[in-house]
Parts: sequence; C-alpha cells; structure tokens
Amino acid sequence: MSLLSFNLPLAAFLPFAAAPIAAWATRYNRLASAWVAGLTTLLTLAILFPSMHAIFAGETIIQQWSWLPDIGFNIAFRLDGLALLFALLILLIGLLIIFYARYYLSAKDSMGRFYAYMLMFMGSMLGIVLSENLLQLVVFWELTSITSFLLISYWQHRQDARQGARMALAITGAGGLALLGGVLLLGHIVGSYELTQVLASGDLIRGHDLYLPTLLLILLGVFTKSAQFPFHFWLPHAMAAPTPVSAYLHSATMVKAGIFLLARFFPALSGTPEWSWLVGTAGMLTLLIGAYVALFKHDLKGLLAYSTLSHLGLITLLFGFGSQMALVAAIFHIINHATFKGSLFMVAGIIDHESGSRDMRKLNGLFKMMPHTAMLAMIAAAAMAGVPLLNGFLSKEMFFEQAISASDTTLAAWTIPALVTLAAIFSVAYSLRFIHDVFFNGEPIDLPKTPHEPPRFMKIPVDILVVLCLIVGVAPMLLIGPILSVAVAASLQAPAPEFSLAIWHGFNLPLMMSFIALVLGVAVYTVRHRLFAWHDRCLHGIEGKAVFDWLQWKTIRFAKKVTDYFDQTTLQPSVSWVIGGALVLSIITFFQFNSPLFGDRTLMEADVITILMALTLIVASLLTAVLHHQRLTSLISIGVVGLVVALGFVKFSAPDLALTQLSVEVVTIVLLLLALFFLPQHTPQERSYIRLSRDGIISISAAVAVFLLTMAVLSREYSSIANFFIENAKPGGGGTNVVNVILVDFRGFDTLGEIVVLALAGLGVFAMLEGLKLAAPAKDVEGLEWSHDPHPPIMQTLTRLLFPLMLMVAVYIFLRGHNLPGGGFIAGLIASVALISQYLANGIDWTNDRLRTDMHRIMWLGLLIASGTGVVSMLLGYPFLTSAFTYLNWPVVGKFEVASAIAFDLGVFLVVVGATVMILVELGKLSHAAHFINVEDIK
Amino acid sequence: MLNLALSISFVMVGLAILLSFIRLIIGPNTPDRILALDTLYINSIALLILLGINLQSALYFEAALLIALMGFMGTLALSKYLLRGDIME
Amino acid sequence: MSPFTILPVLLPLIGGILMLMARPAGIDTQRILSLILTTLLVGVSLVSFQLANSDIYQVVLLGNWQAPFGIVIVLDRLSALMLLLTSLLALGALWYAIRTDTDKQGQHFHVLFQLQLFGLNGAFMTGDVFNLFVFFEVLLIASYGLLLHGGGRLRTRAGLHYVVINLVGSTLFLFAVGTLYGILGTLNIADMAVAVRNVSEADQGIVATAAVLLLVVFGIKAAMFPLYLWLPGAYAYTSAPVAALFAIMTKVGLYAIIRVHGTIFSEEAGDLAFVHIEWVLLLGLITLALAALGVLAARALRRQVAYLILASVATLMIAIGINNEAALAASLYYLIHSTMLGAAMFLIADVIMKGRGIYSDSFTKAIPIDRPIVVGSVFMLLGIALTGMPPLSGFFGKVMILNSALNHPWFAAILSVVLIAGLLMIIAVVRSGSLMFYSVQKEEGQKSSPLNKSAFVAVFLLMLVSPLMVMFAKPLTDITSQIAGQLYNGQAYIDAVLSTVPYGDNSK
Amino acid sequence: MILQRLFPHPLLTMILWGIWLLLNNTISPGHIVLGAVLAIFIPWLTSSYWPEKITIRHPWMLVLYVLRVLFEILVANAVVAKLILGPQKNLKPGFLNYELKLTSPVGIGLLANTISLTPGTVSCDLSKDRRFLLIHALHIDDVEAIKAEIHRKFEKPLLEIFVTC
Amino acid sequence: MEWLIASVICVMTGCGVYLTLRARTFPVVLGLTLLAYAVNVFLFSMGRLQIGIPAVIDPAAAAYTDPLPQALVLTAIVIAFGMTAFLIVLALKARSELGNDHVDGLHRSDDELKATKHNSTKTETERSES
Amino acid sequence: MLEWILAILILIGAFFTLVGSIGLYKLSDFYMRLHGPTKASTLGVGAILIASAIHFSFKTEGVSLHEILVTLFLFITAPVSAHLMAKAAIHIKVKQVERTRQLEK
Ligand code: NA
Ligand code: NA
Repeated sequence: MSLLSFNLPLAAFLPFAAAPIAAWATRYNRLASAWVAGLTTLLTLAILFPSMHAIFAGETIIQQWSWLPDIGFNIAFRLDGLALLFALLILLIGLLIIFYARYYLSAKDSMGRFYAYMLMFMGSMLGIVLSENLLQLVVFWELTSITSFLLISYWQHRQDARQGARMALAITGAGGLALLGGVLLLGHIVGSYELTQVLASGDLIRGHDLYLPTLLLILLGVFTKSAQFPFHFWLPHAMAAPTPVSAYLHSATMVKAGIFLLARFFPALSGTPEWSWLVGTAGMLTLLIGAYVALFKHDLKGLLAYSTLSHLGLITLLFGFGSQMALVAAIFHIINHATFKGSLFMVAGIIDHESGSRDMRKLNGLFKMMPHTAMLAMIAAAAMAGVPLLNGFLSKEMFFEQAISASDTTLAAWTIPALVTLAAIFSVAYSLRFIHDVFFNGEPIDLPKTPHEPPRFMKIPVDILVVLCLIVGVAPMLLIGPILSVAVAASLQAPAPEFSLAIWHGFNLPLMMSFIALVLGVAVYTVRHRLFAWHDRCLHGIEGKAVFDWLQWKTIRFAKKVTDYFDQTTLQPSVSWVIGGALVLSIITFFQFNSPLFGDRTLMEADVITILMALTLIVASLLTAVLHHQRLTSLISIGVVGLVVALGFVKFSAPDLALTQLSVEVVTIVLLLLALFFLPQHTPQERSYIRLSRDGIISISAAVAVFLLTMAVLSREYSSIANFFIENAKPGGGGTNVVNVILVDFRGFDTLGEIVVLALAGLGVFAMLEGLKLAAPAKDVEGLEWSHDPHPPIMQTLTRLLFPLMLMVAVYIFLRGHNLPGGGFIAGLIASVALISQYLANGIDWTNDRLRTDMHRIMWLGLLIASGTGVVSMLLGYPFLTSAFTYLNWPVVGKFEVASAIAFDLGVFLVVVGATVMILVELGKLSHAAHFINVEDIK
Repeated sequence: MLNLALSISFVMVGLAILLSFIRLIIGPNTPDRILALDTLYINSIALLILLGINLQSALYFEAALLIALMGFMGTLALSKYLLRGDIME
Repeated sequence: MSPFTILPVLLPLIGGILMLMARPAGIDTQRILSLILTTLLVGVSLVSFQLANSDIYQVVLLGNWQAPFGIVIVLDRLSALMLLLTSLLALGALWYAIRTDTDKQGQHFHVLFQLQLFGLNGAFMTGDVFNLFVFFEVLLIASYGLLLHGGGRLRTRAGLHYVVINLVGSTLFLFAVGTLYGILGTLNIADMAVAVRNVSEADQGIVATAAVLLLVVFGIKAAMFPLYLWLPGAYAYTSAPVAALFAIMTKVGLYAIIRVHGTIFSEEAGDLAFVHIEWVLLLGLITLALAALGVLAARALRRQVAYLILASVATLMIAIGINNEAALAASLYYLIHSTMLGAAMFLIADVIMKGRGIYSDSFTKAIPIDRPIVVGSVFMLLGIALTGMPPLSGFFGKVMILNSALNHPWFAAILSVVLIAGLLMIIAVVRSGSLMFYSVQKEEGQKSSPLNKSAFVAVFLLMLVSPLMVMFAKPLTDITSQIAGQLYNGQAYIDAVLSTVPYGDNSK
Repeated sequence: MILQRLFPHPLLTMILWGIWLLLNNTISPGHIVLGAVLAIFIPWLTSSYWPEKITIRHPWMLVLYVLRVLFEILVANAVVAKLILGPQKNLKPGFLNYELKLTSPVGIGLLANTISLTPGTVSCDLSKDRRFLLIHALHIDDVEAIKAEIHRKFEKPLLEIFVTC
Repeated sequence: MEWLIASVICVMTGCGVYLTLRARTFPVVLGLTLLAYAVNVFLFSMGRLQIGIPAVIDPAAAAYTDPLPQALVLTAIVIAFGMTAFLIVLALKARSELGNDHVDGLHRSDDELKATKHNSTKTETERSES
Repeated sequence: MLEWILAILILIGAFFTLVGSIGLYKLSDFYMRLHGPTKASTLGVGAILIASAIHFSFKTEGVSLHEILVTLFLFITAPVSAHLMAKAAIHIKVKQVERTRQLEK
C-alpha cells in the first residue's frame, strides 16, 4: 500500500497525533512544542504534496474505507481543487502563525497547551476540507468548535476569554447541530452521505420536498461558523483569544469553513430563489454591518474583527449571486482576504505585544518607532481597502462586477451596487483609520510600554504574506491562476468558466465604484470624529451579544422554571404524577380499542356473610384513611383490614394465603407499633383544601379505575396454565399442596428471590438503624407517665409457656406445608412471632441472653441452604433448583416422603426467622440509644 | 337441619362481627378499640370453624389455630404500647 | 442448554451470601472477596457473551419444568450484553467505592452490592413476567440499601422518595401482571406473546391497558416523563459509586420494555402490535426536553449529571420508540455509551466535589482542585461524550439514532428535540466546566484535597470506553445490529423458550 | 443428671408430645416417634427461657382442675349471658383486690387466667409484690363471697398442684 | 360476588392512594400497606373466585381453584412485608435526619437552599401548614 | 341424631359468640365490655369447636381432636390479652361507670 492511497486521512490525522507530543515536549524545552508543531505542518504539507499534481490535472482523489456502512458513515477523504486550495491555506498560513506565535507568547503562557490546541485545530480544519463523507465532515466541523473553544479560552483566567469562548462554542456548536440535521436530510434525500453522490444529485435535492429545511439547516451551520448576520456577534468577542489565534481562526481558516461549505454544496444546493435570497441577504447585511461597525471600533482587533465580518459577508454575498463568475470572485477573495487579513492581525499582535495596548485612541505615531511593521501594515491595509496593484483590489473589482450583473435580475436594480459601494466606502474608511490612527496622528498616549520593532523573526510571516499580496496584486495569474481554476472547477463540479485576473479591464462601472469608494472613504474618515459622536449617541450599546445574553438568560430562567415546577424535591407531586400518569395512559389506551368494558362470564351470587365482611373491610379501609390523624387508631383499623382479607382468602379457597396473611398481619402490627413510638402520635391537620381535593380526585379516580379493571377481568372467561400444576404437583413435585409445590418447586426461583428481598430488608434495616439516634417520648400523648411495670409478670409467665407450643406449631406447619396448607414461610413467621413474643414479654436483654444467635448467621444459613439445594441439582446435571423426592420406609416410623423441596423450604424458614427477628429486634433496640424527651418538646 | 343451623349461626357470628366492629369504630377509647380488634379475632375463629364445617373441609382449621395462637400478639403489643410506649425494651 | 447459563445470576447470589458470611472477618476480607467475585462475574459475563453470540438461545428451565410452567432463564444476545455491561460497570464502581472507603461508611455495602448484581442479572435473564417482578424487587431493595448507604440528610430524603415511588410502582406492576394473567392465563413472556395473538377483539382493550400499565412501571425505572421525578434527587445525593452503579438501573427499565413489550406486543400481535411504542416515543421526547432543561437549570454538578443521565435515557427511549431494527441497534450502542459514561461522570463529579472542599459541587467560584489538567481533561471528554459532541461515542450514537429515524413520520420532532436538547446541554456543560476548572481562585486557608489517584483509575478506565467505542464502532455496531436483528425476530425467542424440553426423563 | 438435661421439663415434654399428636390428628407410629423427638428437642432448645423449675405434685389434680374450670365456665357463661342481655342498670360492676396465697409464678398465671376465663371476672393487675390480684367483676353482690369462691374453686387446688420454689 | 370483591379492592386502593399522598411518613406507610392489600386481593382474584375448592390434591375433590395466583400473592405478601419494614425504618431514619416526619423534611439547610432554590414559596407555606 | 347434636352445639356456640359481642357493644364502660370476649372465646368458640370435632370425627376416618388445641391456645392467650388490656386501661385511667364499686382501701 503506497502512501498515496492513504495520505489524505494521514494528513488530517497527523496534527492530532502530534498534539499530545507538542504538549508533552514542552516539559523539556519551551520551544520544543513550536518545533513539533512546525515540523508537523511541514510534514503534512509533504504528505499532501505528491497528490497535487493530479489535482492540477483536474482529477479528484478519493480515499475511502467502509466503517459504519449501515448508516452510510464511511471514512472517506477527498482531495480536489477546492480542498487543496483550503488545505494549502490552512497549512501555509498555519505554518506562518506557528512561527509567529513562538515569538508572540510570553513566558507565562504554556507553549505546550497552545501548540497542542493549534495542531488539533489544524487537524480539524483539514478534516473538514478533506472530507468526502458528510457525516465525517460534521465530526471535524464540531471538532473545530471544540478546539476553537479551547483556543479562545486559552487565557482562562480572563473572564472575557471564558465568555467569548463559551459564546463562540454555543453559536458554532448550535450551527454544527443544525448542519448535522441538514446533512442527515441531505443523506436521506440522496441516499448517501458521500459528497460525490450528493454533488451529482443537485436536481434531485432541489426538487425534493425537504429541500427548504435541508437548505435552512445547512445554512444555519454556514452562517454561524462564518459569522453571518444575525449570528455574527460571537466573532468580535472571540478576539479575547491570543492574536495568533485570531489571525488563524478568525480570519484565515475557521470562519472560512462556512464559506467552504457554500462552495462545496454549490452544485447541490444553489440555483434556487431560496438560495439567492437567504445567502444573499445574510451576506449583504453582514457586509454592511461589518464595514460600518469596524470604523467605530477603537480596539485594533475589534476593527479587524468587524472588517473580517464584512469581508465574509462579501464572500457570502457573492455565493448568493449564484453565478459561476461570482464563485470565481468568491474563491479568489477567500485567498486574498486570508493573506491581507492574516498579516493585519499579526501586525495588530505585534503592536499589542510591543506597546501593551490595542486602543487606537492611545496608539499614535508608531511609524517612527516601528517603520518596518508600519510599511507592512500599510500595504496589507491598502489591499483590504481595495487599492489597485494589490490583491484586494482585484477581487473587489470582480465583486463589483458581479454585484452589477446580479442587479440585472432584480427589480430594484440599483440597490445592490449602491449598497455594495456603501460598504466599500466604509471599508476604505476603516482601513485608513487602521493606518492613520496607529502609525501617524501625533504621539502615543499613556502606553504601558515604549514600542519598538519586534524581533526580526516575528515579522517574517507578515513579510511573506504582504509580499504575496503584492505579487498577486501585480501578477495575479502567475500564482493564483492554476489553483483558482481547479478550485472553481471542483466547486462547480464542472469546468471552470473563462476568467482573467487582469489588473486592467478598462474604464468600467466597477472601476468607477472603486473610485467612488476610495474618495468617499477618505471623506468619511476625515469626518470620523463627528461620526463617532453621532454613533455613540444613537447606536451605542446595540449589540448582538446583548441579545444573545438576554436569550441565554431567558432560556436558563425558563429551564429553571420548568425544572423547578417538576423537580421540587417533594414527594407528593411525584407520586401524583406516577398515579395520574398511569391513569391517563391506561384510560387513553383502553379507549383506542373497541373492547367492551365488561365480559359476559356468569358471575357468582353473593351471600350475606360475604357482603357483611366486605362491608367491614370497606368501612375499615375508610376508617384507616379518615382517622389517619390518630395514628394508633388508624393502625388498629388497618389490623381489621388485614384480618378480614385473611378471612376472605379462607372463603375463596386460599388457606395458604390466609395463614400467611394472618402471620404477616401480626408481625406488621408489632413492627408499626415499634416505629410509632418514635413518631408523632398524631398527624397534623392539613388545611390546604386544594391539596385535599386534588388528592381526593386522584384517589377516587384510581379507585374507580381499579374497580373497572377488576370487573373487566373477572367478568371475562380465561384459560390458564393452572391445570399443569394441579396435574403435576403430586407426580412431579411430590406434594399435594399445589400452592406450596409452586412456591418451592415449579416457581422456586421466585421464592429464592423473595427470600433475598426479605434478607435484604433485614440487612437494610440493620444498616439504617446503625447509629441512629431518636428522641423518645418520656410521657404519653396525654402527658401521663409511662407505666413502671415493663414486663407484667402474668404476661411473662404465660408467653413463656406459649413459646414451646408455638415452636411446635411452627414445626408442624413447616412439615405439612408440602402436602397441606403451610410451609416454610408461614412456619418461619410463627417461629418469629414466638421469639418476638419473648422479646415483648421479657425484654430484649433477657431474651438475647438466651438466644445467643446472631440473626445474620440464621439468614446466611437459610440463603445458603435454599440456594444450595439448587446448586446440588446442578451438580447432578439437572438445571438449577430441580427438586427430587423419594419415599423412605423405616421401621416403626413407616413410609414417609423425603423431598429436596423441604430443604429449600427450610432455607426459606430460616431466612424468614432471621430477617423478621432482626428487623423487629433491631427496631426494639432503638430505645436503648434514644434520649427521652417530653412530648411538649416535640411539639 | 345442620344447614339451617349453620345458616343461622353464620348470621349470628356475622352480627357478632358487626357489633364488635361497631365498637371498634365508636371507641371511644383506644383500649375499647383494642378490645374490639381482639374480639374480632376471636369471632373470626368461630367463623372459620363454621366455614370448615360448612365446606366439609379441614383445610381451614389451621387458620383458626393460628389466630388462637398469634392473634393475641397484636393485642399484647397494642396494650403494651399504651402502658410503656416502648413495646420491646 | 448449558449449565453455565445460570452462573451470571448464581454467582452474585452466592457472592452476597459469602459477603454476609464474611462479615465477622472484617471489611478487608469482604473487599478482597468482593473484588474477586466481581472480577469473576466479568469473566462469566464475557463467556456468556460468547455463548450468546449465535442465533441459539440458551434457555434454562429452572427446576427442570417445561416453559411456560416453570420459570425460564434465557440468555440471548441482548441479555448477554446487559450482563457484560453490568459487570464491567460494577467492577469500576466497586473499585472506586473501595478506594474511597465509601464501603466503610455503613453496614453491609458488599452484601448489598453483590445482591444488587443478583437482582440486575436476574432481571436481565428471566423469561417470566412475575419473576421479573421479583427481581425488580430484589434489585430495588438492594438499591434502597445502597442509595442510603452512608446516610446523611439529603440522601435520606432522596431515598425516602425513591422508595415510596418505587413501592407505588411495584403495586402497579402487580396490577399489570395480574390483569395479563387474568386474560392470558400465563406468565411466561414467550407464552404470553403466543397468547396475545389469540386474544379476542373483546379482550384487546384490557390487554392493551395492562401493557400500558406495565409500561408505566418500566417507565418509572427508566425515568420516563412524568415518572422520572425520583431520579434527580436519588442520583445527586447518593454516594458516587452507587450513583455510578445506578447508571444501569434506568437501563433495566428500558431493557424490560424491549424484552417484555417487544416480545409480547411484537409485529405478530395483530391489533395489539406495538401498542406501547408511540407512548415510548412521545414520552421519550418530552423527557429529553425536560432533561435538557434540567441540565441547563442545575445549580450543582451532581444534579446536572443526574439530568445528563436522564437525557441519555430519554434519547434511548426515543430510539426504542422509533421502532425499527436500525434504531434498536443504535439504541443499544447508545445504551453502552450512556451507562459507562454516565457512571464515569458521576465518579468525576465526586472527584471534583471532593477536590473543591467546602465548595462541594455547587456552581460557585471556588478554589482550584488538585491536578486540574488531568481531571479537567477527563471531565471535558466526558462532557463531550455525554452531550453528544464528536468525536466521541455520544455523537455516533446520536447520529445512528437520527439516521434510523429518517423515515419516521415524527422525524421533524425527533430531530429538533434531539438537536436542541443537545445544544442546551452543550451550553450548560461548558458553563459548568469553565466554572469548575477555569473560574477558580486560590484562597487563604482553603486547600483542595489531593486527587485520589487510585480511585481515579476507575474514572479514567470508564472514560476510555468512549474512544474505544468509536474506534471499534464497526464491530460494536455489528454486534448491536445482530442483537437488534435477534430482537426483531421474536418468533425465534418464542420457539426457543417454548420448545426447550426438560433434562432427562420428561416425566421427571 | 443426663436425664435432667434431656428432660428439663418432663411435664412439658408430655404436653408437647400430646399436642403434636393432636395437631396431626393421628397416632401413627411415625408421628409418635417424630412427636417424641420434637417433644424432647423443643424443651431442650427453650429450656433457658424457663428460669424457674415447675414441679407439680399431683399431675392428676391438674386434670381435675381443668375439668372443674371447664364446668365453672359453662355455668358462668349462662349467668353472664343473662346479665348481658338483661337491663344494664341492674349490673353492679366493681373492682376487688384478691389477696394471693399462691407464690409460684406459673400458679399465679394460671389462677389469673382462670379468673379471666370464667365469665364475669377479669384479672386486671398483679401488684408489684405479687400478693394482690386486682380483679374486675361484672356484677358484685358480695365481695367476700366472690373472693371466697375464687379461693375455694381455683386457688386451693392450684396451691396443692404447684410446689413453691 | 365479583362486584363485592371489586368494590373491596376499589375502596382499599382509593384509601391507599389517598394515604400515600399524605405529607407525613406514617400515613404514607399505612397507605402503601393498604395498597399492597388491595393489589394482593386483586392479583388473587385474577384466578377468578372459587369457594371451597382449595388447590390441595384430594381424590374426593371435583375441581380445584387456580393455584398460581395464590402462589404469586404469597410471594407478593412477603415482599410487601419486607418493603413495609424497610420503609417504616426509613421513616424513622428520615425523622432523625430531617428533624421531623414530613416526607420532605421541614428544615432545609442553607447549602441546599442555595443549591436548589425553590421557586415555589407556595409549597413552602403549604408544607408549614401541614 | 348426630346432626341434631351438631346443630345445637353450633347454635349454642354462635349464640354465645353473639352474646359476647352484644356485651362488647352494649355495656357501658370499658371494664364491663372486657367481659364480652371471654364469653366468645370460651363457650362460643368452644361449642363450635366441639361440633367441628364431632363432625370431622364422623365424616372422616379417625377421630378429629385437634380442635382441642384451638381451645387450649385460646385459653392461654385470651386471658393474657384481657389482662393486659385491663392493665392498660387502668393505667391510662379509662373512665368507669359511676356505680362501679371501688377497691376497699
Ligand atoms: Na490613534
Ligand atoms: Na425497645
């Protein structure tokens, strides 16, 4: 594989790879990172060099590798004239900037960080211009946003740097996201993200329904990046960056990325009125605003920034004209602008560097102190103003020409040339200001440093650029002709039109416009002081940043409002949302179907006693809710609910459930009582009727919904898998109590999970109670002293008597569980209640002395046994939790069944005992650590 | 005969439950309510046994047994709560 | 069926028991054991992943009972992915917890941790709706314990809210499961999928209602609007390693939607096909919008991170809601990204918080932290990844999702919400990042605590996932595409589950 | 000695054995064996919860006592039913303090139980020194008569059954 | 009979939801307990209502009720018990940490007020009322 | 004959259960009401249990005596409950009807 088959990705990748090296190299030598950066740039140039021949021969090089073919995301690079032009701009100007920055940065500044960021930025830019795949292009596009953020905020201690960087990132990041959207749409329309195909599908795209949204999204990307109105305001604030950054990013390269896209997508998107209007309007407005505001900036870099805006607007406007020649002019101006603006920024940097100020009101008469620099600045500024024999003049002439020819097609024929000329007037004026205000105009005022010529090498990059301005201005075709030609051809995806870059086209309208601009520009400059005063009076403070800040502030405020509305860190609204959400979703969904609410299953007759019990249950539930302010009463009435539910289970053929419910009920009451001691005995009345009615509505809706749901199911027939269990419980599971066999065998895994839950509850309670200190009331609610008899002897005696009996019953319930109602869980609860009754009657210390077992141990033993039975079956080659049973026949005892499920159930039993006792006893111990306080103190 | 007796008994026990429950509702004191709950438990035993006879099934017996054995725990705890606040000390 | 299949569930269960047994031996023993077990679990998950890397489903009939009568454990590509993700995340979180002594701040950290993994893995592998409920409860109660671990005022309150909301959720779960059983008469997911096809028109409304109820339940876990309100507090106020582990918790909800709804209400379900899907999409869009606003509105870093997680989960919901194979594949790619990077973000928030001393994580000017370049770079990369900026995994995930939505009727809404939300998050994270790392001032008497380097390793490694996901995007997306393909071929799952015969003698 | 440790409470063992068989409603050999094992094991397990030894002098008297109590309950039920169903104003409820001769805690417990089980009286409190039992009676005509009755019917037999320890 | 059961579930649910929406922890615990009862009965009734035919294999039995919902409810009861225990202890912990038994805690510390400044003075007053 | 005995026993049991609850409902202070449940727990439940024992002894093979246990357990637990409730009531000074005879001292 030759280098030429992968030099494009390599070129884009190399700067990224070099970035960490540059950062690292600075540890050893401050200048090492500059060397790394410079050599990397040269190397990258060298890597691209072999391909250039082909490009000038009109070829397009595409190097691609399939990466994510499913979404059309390939690693695909493209080198054509346009890409080469931009790549050269990026690399050559980059090289000069790297050179320049080495002298610009002060000893305090971290060279490593700077050059690392620079290299990453360079790589990102190369990535954009070399991308064949559009998604890949978006990646590099956003990378330039990120790296430019890093570069702008390079002096991170400065607030303006941080803010400017953030703003730039916000705007260009937003544009990047829009571009992503546009590219996705483009890919959707074309069916590919490959540029080659997209460019070949111009008619398809323009004719597509999604053309306008696509265009809008892509233009959003373009306009934000290239700082077109109304997104222009980030650029001046990005000037907080070190000047090399401004020179590189904000004049030569990054801001041109948007322009690059206009050139790239020209064949695919242009040629429609939408294109002309959108692109043209944005360009025109930016051109005017930039040129106008530039004049009023007292900051050198501010002036250059707005001037840059203006020139970017100019280029954009040219693309808006949409003609082939306009494209030529646009691309030509891109080159020219990069040269003169780059040099001007560097000059500004030199002045700043040497004088310590950029304020043109203080900077005066520098010509005497730095004549060389002044010469360079004057030439570059003249190029910017469009003075003949300089490159700026040439492209500006072409621009005027295009403005005139574009005006043919519009109604208000004179407006475009007029406005363009107006912009040119201001352009001349501010260029003049840049020169005259700084280098002449009297003596410097209060400069921090005495200015003198910078180090010789610092001027070399400026020298080179200014010389280029001159050469291009004098002999344009010599240097620019070939590359411009291939770039235009690549942009058009068609042979470039005939163009001539002659200096002299005769006396024509454009020349006249140039002349007017020059003359009136000088005139404007001479009346500048009056203009400044007028401007300060009328237009001062109107700025895009204010709008941006306001918008951002509004957005954040809105965000906070919305977020606070939902996320109040309050429980009740959250619960209401959950219940309300469930109600709304299910009701809407139900009515999307044509199902009747109720089915036609024959229902059962109700008998008197059931009606009575149901009424009891209903009233008890209501009582619990109504009386919840009296907590103890509420607790008693929930006890009734539990009891009646258990009775209901008995009535409807669920003895196991009844037993479970009964035992759980008992334990729950004890549990809640233990806790209630440490809580207020009464719930305060709620006075908010709004809340009460809201809760009432939610509760009643939930109740009605559940009623309907229950009836809806119960009034329908169903067929279930139940028969299998009934048929297989005995032969397959070895037990006749089908519910128990399901629990320990068919669905033993559920039970395993369930005891883990219980164990975790116990451990969780244990962990929570550790070190918990609570206030306990020293008197009861009525202010009565507590009874002095903690363990009434009669209770003591009789519960002790009961203890062995309860254990006996627990064993009984445990052993019968497999065949008759009962089982490990219920037995565990009985045993727990037996133990707890001892704690209750005799106290914790007394009982603990006798128990001498840590419940942790009981729990892990239980878990171990339960999971152990499952593992044993695995060791025998059966799936986890497979049960086995057999019948033994012993003398005297007779025939009995031995089932592994019993072992499993034993595990359940132990965990239940361990967890339940742990929970209750740990809770009981709480009073040991409690400090007793009077009820009044709690209130 | 037996069925008639059972029906009457069910109604009587049902009434008993109702009366106990009314006491629980009206109170007036917490001990009254505890007492009512305790009585409800005992009434439930009667109901369960009757149900067992009615349904000809011995499977409901254990429920009655458990109530007899453990139902008092609630009463115990509630009473102790009134006496000491701290029921396990 | 391989006996190995059960191990991802069994190992943490035994691990939990061992931790409990090792309690008397002290925290050091528990730590070593816990690390060994979790590393083993990573190994087991890797093997499982390999095992599942075929079109064959590994089905275990627990108790050797034929589905749908017994409970089945199913290892397919998706569950294997979730297992692997969980174990890797767990290892990172555990390492961080140990190196920062978080596990010492309360009782039973390691028991809870292992059993949390048991719950998670069980939920990922079970093929039974009710068993899913049980495992939800296991993972929830373990998460309650972990969430509250260490205590503290705000943590306790957040825990209380979390617990109550989830208990309401559990109630809803049972209502939904009950209804489904009451109509379909079965609990096995595969069997339900078969039963749903035969549901009469008269019963469809009820089944659909149950489906949506179930969606609400899963939506609570997944933090779907309007059920997400537990998340910001819970994630913001628990300890960092727990929050990191919780990055997978929201994914359980999404997983359940994919698994349960995706299987039962699949294309073959007739009128009931994808009855849930528009809700997922709609609520996902709303959640994303609110999450982005939350990121922007946050006044402290941890809360911002919590909302970032919410946003990534919402993006996943949208991807699932788009409902095609490509979108699902994209969502799985994004799921890996969101889980690992979200976890890393919580950890780095903790690093920053600890570094800033009394200023904690509030967005105020504070003292510079120790090693700002290392921490700052990692934070920036994580920020880039989580806000979906290139060139990290978040961007690629997002692009894949959007690309898969191109033909969706709601494309405009999806595109605008995703892009605008992305922008808001970028703005917010840049603000907080520049505040945390740029806008700093040295102060008399305030010293930042030194960086815990060994704990930071976990953050760094988790962060590395993002570039790796980009570098290996191709193989990774191949895998996610395979998973999505398998998931959209629900019939294969159903056949595999229902046709697996018990081991040995059929009659046992 | 070993026997003592094996059967810390022989009576309890017997009772538990009986209970096991009753619970299972069977006298199958298997259950007899299992019941015996449990009846030995459980008292052994719970022996520490029984701090004082209970020695019963005349076990058969306990049986007699139980029968007597059952009979008293039967009679008292009828009496009290009449009282309850009759007009309330006729009722003369009241408290009385019953001075105990019994000292064994189990004995006192049984007596208090018996009193409560017999309709019409409820034992409400035991004084701290365990000498007085506070009793509430639904209807009191003659306090001393009630006390005497309690002593005659219940306490005296119990005194004979339980040995002081 | 079905109407009765549905009514019972309905009222338990309603009361449970109402209590769960209260501002203090104890009623919330009671509410969740009631909700658990409600859903358990609901789940149980999904096997349809059967009288006198428990699922215990007996040669004399003509039919059996559906045992599966019963097994599920049993599991659900146990889990609900564990959750209730956890929650009530958490309520105690919250009381200890937050200083009162309000579900949101009354006394917010300054640092949190700074961190999450609440727009809703409404909720604050509402909270102090309740 | 058997049926008659059963019917009578059941009715007796139900009757006393009802009487107990009537007492609970009707009597005028807590201490008097306390006497109600003792009726129910003794003769009320007892009679029904005997009926059950007879019923199942004849209906199924073998005698059914486990009903005795319910009574046994009740006889141990019910008085403890009553005792504690009374103690609690006295402790919190629950009101008595005026005509209640007070202690001799
Ligand atoms: Na000047
Ligand atoms: Na205590």
